[in-house]
Amino acid sequence: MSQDDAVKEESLFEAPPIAEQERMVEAILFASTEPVTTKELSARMPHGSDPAEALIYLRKRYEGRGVRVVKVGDAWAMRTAPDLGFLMSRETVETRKLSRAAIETLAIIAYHQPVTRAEIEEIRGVSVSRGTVDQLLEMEWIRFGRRKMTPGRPVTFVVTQEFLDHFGLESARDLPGLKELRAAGLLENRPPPGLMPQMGEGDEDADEASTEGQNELFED
Amino acid sequence: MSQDDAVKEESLFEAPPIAEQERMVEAILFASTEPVTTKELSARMPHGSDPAEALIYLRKRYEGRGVRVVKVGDAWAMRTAPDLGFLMSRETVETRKLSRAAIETLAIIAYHQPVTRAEIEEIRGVSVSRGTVDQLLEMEWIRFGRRKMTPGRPVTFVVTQEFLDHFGLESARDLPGLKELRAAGLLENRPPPGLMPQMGEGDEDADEASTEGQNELFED
Amino acid sequence: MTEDGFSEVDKPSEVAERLAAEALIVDVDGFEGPLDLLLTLSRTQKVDLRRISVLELARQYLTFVERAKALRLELAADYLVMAAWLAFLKSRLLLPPDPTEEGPSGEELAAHLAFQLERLQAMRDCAARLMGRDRLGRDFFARGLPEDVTRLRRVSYSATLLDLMQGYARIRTRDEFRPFVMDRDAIFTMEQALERLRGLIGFAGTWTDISTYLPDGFTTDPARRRSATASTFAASLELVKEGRAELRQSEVFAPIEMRRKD
Repeated sequence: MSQDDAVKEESLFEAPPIAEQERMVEAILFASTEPVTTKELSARMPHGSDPAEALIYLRKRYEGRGVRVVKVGDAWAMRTAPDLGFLMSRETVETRKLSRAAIETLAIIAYHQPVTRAEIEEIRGVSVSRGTVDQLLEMEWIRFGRRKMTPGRPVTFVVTQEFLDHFGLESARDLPGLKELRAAGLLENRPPPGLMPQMGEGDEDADEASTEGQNELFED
Repeated sequence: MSQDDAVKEESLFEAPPIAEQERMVEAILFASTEPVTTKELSARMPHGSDPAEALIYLRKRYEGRGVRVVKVGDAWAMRTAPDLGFLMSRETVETRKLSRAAIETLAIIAYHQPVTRAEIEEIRGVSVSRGTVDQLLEMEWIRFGRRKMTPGRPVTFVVTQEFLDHFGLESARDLPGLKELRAAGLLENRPPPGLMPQMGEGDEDADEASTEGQNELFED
Repeated sequence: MTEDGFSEVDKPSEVAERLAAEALIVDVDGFEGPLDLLLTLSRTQKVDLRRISVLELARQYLTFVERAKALRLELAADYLVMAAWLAFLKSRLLLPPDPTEEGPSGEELAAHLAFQLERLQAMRDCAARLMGRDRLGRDFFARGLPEDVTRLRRVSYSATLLDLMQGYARIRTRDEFRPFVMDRDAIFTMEQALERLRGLIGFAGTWTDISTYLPDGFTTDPARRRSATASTFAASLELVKEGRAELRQSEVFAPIEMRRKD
């Protein structure tokens, strides 16, 4: 505490008391439909504020209430409690029906991310149609991740904050069953022991190779 | 109280405890786009609920908080506390779509960085207006890079960390190549989302179609 | 007399199985590739996927393909590729291992197939669990009326990654026939590299990283560097071919080194 005070005295304006900071975080999160990062909170709150600490109090305060403070990736949001969903009018736009292929592709990206198209195809045993990836990108549930450091440097896909928000996940680590799958070795990228039919890849491979040549020309 | 009990016994299902009703009112007010009347609350809550009473508790709970329960005409709403209005100033940014010239210039910088103005013009085939570059500089999506070791030592442009953050990229190298764009369905003969079917787009379409044919030649 | 008339214990299930197989054939369009079909077939074994009999599965799949052929149904090529591979796997599993045979054993291949099926099933289960979660806009809700306190009006320009990529694609596909003048001065030809190396090789009696032979002005700019690296490498191969130099590389991606051969 005394150290905190010393820090505070150093700054020109004293940071508001933590209870006040809690009110501020509450107001900001409340007013926004989108999750707000702690960085953004810091930027909007008076100098010297500590939104992370305020969030601890705020989260506790809303425990068990009709509205909750939830973590979404590295951001925070207020959301109604799921058990009260039945009270809400369903005027909200029903999300587009996702095809089975899209749902599976989404799950594979979520559980295996960062994952390349070839890896998705290896797991599903069929080629991934353009429309599927396109749809998930447009919904902003997936985005491009870092390129793989494997030959061809293929792009990867990862899930987004919108994905986490939509499914009420704090982070991709909280995906249901993730630990069990990992323990069972089902998230490993086990290479086929030679001679396996390369399912769903077919001409895609040739494609990738030629892409690479182009990329090289483009990037620099 | 005894009268209340009598009322409850009359209804087939017992009304939820008042604390639960309070949660319900809280969730409904939070998620509603409009202020909600007690009549509407009654209609949405389980039979026998008393939203007026729940509102008294809820109002008290939010006293002095960053968010308040307020009466608007004969309806109820939740609003951020007026003294915290200064925190909301960032909420009022007006977003405008970046112009086509700016997007193209930005794309070229991202894919070809470090790149000089002359090179951008070479690629776009038209001169780049000062305004466009200034706008991108001001948005902090591009910045000056090293000077080129060519005659005249022209300045170059590169993209910034802000750019990467905005577009959800980890590095400029993760930008997809043309082949990958096509695989993701982004080079389809199809207007971008948000600019779906509109009248008077005939020309645009013809453009895209001829583009498509050229793609084939370009990529393979 | 059909054999269906005999035993009351086994036959019904067999009939059911056969009906199921018929249904599979009719529905072949409903499958998402051979792996999906294999997964569906494997369910008839009614065991944990980890204890599945791959041999039995291969038999089922091949029977399926045979029947489809008999019914003159057209199967996509990848179903036939899988059939051929399963026939190969079946023979490997049935015949005693040939010690001179290269490559993975039948058991290894079978284990990998079982792994693929288990993994696909696991992903399906995950997808179902994911979609079954409480979801934003269905089970829980965001603030319905985001507040904007009209104080500061700042104009912010936005663009999405899609805009950016579409913009780029637009330019690149429009311009492809135009020669890129700026690209040309970034090229160091193999002839130039060869000439340069021929002059320098006389001094290199010790192993030297060929990247140190890149000409001045071609080492910083990535495009120029790449061009010079490629041509220098090609030129070094040419020198080796001429018997004037030796090349070595300790491992993949390690520096390539060259020295004069006397």
